[in-house]
Amino acid sequence: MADETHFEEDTMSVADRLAAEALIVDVDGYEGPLDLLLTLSRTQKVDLRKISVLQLARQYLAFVEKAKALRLELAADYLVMAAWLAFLKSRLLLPPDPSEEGPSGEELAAHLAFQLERLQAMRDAAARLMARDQLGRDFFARGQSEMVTRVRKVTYSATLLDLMQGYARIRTRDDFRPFVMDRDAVFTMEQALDRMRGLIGYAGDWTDILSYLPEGWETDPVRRRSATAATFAASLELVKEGHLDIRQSDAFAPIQLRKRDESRDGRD
Amino acid sequence: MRAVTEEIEDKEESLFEAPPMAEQERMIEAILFATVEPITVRELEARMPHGCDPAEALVYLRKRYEGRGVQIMKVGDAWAIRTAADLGFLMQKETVETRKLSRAAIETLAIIAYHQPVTRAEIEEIRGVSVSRGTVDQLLELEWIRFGRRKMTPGRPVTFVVTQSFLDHFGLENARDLPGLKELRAAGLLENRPPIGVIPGPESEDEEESAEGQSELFED
Amino acid sequence: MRAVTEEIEDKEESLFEAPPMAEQERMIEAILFATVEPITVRELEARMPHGCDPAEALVYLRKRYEGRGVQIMKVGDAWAIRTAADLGFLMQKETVETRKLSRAAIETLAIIAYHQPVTRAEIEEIRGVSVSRGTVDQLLELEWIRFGRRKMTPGRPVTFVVTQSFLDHFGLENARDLPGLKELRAAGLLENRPPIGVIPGPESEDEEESAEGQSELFED
Repeated sequence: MADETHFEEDTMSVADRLAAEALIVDVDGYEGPLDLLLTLSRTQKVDLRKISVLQLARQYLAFVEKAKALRLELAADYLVMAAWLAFLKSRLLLPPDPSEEGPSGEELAAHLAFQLERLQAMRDAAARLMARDQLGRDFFARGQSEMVTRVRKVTYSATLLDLMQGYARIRTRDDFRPFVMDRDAVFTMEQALDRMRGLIGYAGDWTDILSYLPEGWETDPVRRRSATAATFAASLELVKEGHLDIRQSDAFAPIQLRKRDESRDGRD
Repeated sequence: MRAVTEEIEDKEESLFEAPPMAEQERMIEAILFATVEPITVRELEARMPHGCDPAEALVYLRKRYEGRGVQIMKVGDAWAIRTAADLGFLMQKETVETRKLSRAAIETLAIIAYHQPVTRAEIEEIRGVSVSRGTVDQLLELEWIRFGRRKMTPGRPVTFVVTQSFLDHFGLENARDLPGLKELRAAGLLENRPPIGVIPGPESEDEEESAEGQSELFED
Repeated sequence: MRAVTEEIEDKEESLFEAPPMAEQERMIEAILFATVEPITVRELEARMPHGCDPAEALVYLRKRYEGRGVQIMKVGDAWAIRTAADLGFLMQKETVETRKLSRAAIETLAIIAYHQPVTRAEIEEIRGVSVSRGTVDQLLELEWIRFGRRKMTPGRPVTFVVTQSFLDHFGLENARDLPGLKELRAAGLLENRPPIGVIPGPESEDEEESAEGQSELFED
C-alpha cells in the first residue's frame, strides 16, 4: 500500500516535470518573443482587442522564470522582451509620473496589443490565402501547346533576378577572391638575374646597385622595394657564382657591384 | 500630301475592316486557349487585326464561359483560361507536387500581399523576428514577389510587392481582391504604425551593414 | 450469389448517381483543356465519376464548340482541344523562342543599369574584362540600352544608359529601384560563392573577343 502511494507521487511529479519541460522545449518552436506572447495571450480567452497586457506581462515573466529554473538557455531577444515587459508592468502599476517623458504605460501597452492583433490578423490572412484554390492544385492551366505553328524567332530574356545576381557576382568578386600575390608590383629574383646577367658585362668599375634597378621601378615605393630586394638577391647569387664582386663600406652605405675580373683576383 | 495621309488612310481602312465582334471573340478564345501564361489586353491587341477591341470581346467571351468547365479569368491586367476550381478532383493526374512553403515563408508572403509595397524592416516589425534570407529568396524564385519601388524614407529601402504569377496562382483578379482585405483595413491592421518608444523588435542581423548600404552604389 | 452481385449493385447505384450530362460535359471540357496529351474515351471514363458516359458527352461538347475559336478534335483514337484552323495566323507569336542572355550580357547590362551613364571603359574596369562588340550590339538591339550623352572627359567617350523598354521588361519604375548590395545580400542572393580555384580574371569566353574590340563601334 505504502509502496503504491509512493509510486503515485512519483508519477505525478514526473508528469509535472514532463509538462513543464514540454512547455519549455517548445521555446524553440516559437518564432521569437512576439510569437510566444501571442500564444500566451490565447490563454486569456478574450478578444485580442480586450487583452490584459498587464496579465500578459506577468504570464511572460513567469514563463521566462520557469525556463530559467529549468536552466534552459533563452535567446537574448527573449530576455530583452522580459526586461521590457517588467518595465512596462511597473509603468502600468505605478501612478503616472507627470515629469516623465515619452509614451505612457497605457500607450505602450496599446501598441503591444496592436502588434499582437496585427500578427494574428496576418496569420489568419495567410491561412485564408493558402486555403484558396491554387493553380496547379485546384484549377489548371492549359496542358498542351503544340497547336502553335513553329515560326522561329529568337528573343533573349533575362529576369531581374539574373540581373541582380550578375551584378552581385561582379561587385562581390573581391570578397571571395582567393589570396594571390599581386604580381604586377613584384620583381622576381629570376627576372633580376636575367637582367643582371645581361648588364654585368659592362660593370667594370664599382657601381651602385641601385643603378641596376629596372626602368619604371624606381619611383613607386612598392615596386622599388621589390625590385631592390630582387636585384640584391640576384647580385648575391652572381657573387656566389663568381661573376660579381659586392661591397658595402658601412651600415646603410650604398651597396656597390663590379664585374669580377679574373686578372684582378688576388690583387684586391 | 499623299504620302502624309497614307498612314492615316491605312488606319482608317483597317478600322473599317475590323472583324465583327463574334469573330474577335473567336480570336481571343483561340489565343487564350493556346497560351499558358496570362496575356494582357495590349498583347491581344498587338496580335489581332487592326481595329479590334479585345477588352470588349473579352466581356462577351467571359460571359459565354460562365459556369463552363473552364473559365476566363482576369489576372491583374492580363487574362487567362483556367479550369473551374470545383473540378479539381478530376485533375489529380495533372497536379504538380510543389515544394512546401515554410510557415515563415507563407506569413511573409501574406504580409507582402496585404501590406505592399512593404520593406523588409516592416515585415520584420510585423512578424517580430528577422526575415531569413532563404524565405525572401524562395518567394522571389517562385516569382510570387518582386522588388517594388524604393520607399522615400531615410536609406530609401527597397520594397516588395506581389507579382502577376502570385495573382494567377491564387486565382485573384487583383491584389485588392485578397480575402478580408477590407475588414483588415477597416480594423486599422494594415496601417503602418511605427513602433513607439522602446518596444524591443527583432535584432537586425544587418545593422552593422546599414552604414555601407547602397549609398555608395547610387552615389553620383 | 450475393458476393457476385455486389459489384453489379455498386455499379447500378453509381449509375443512378451519375452527374447530369451538362456536368459531364463540363468535366470533359476541363480535362481536355488541362491534359498534356490527347486523351481517350476510356481514360476519360476512368477519371470521371462512375456511371459517366464520356462518349455521349463528347458529342454534345463537340457541338457546343462548333464554329468557336477552338475545336474538339479527334486525334487518332483520343481527343484534344485545338485552335480552329482558320485562326492559325494568330498563333505565330506563340513560337517566339526565348533564350537566356549570356552571362557577359547580363553582367554588362547590370553594370549599365546600376552605374548609368557609364562608358565602355568604365564597364570594362568594373567587369575586369573587355566588353565584346557583340554584347553591346545585342543589348542595343534588344533596346534595353541606348547611347547616353558623351562624357566631358578626354576623348569625350559615349556613355550607355538603360531604356524604358528595359524598365518595362524588368518591371521597374526606375533604375533607382534596383536593390543595392546590402539588399541583395539580405535576399540571399550573394551567398553563392564561386568554387575555390576560380580566380577572377578574363573569362575565356570573352578573351578571344577582346582582340576584336569594338573601337570601330564607337568611332565617329
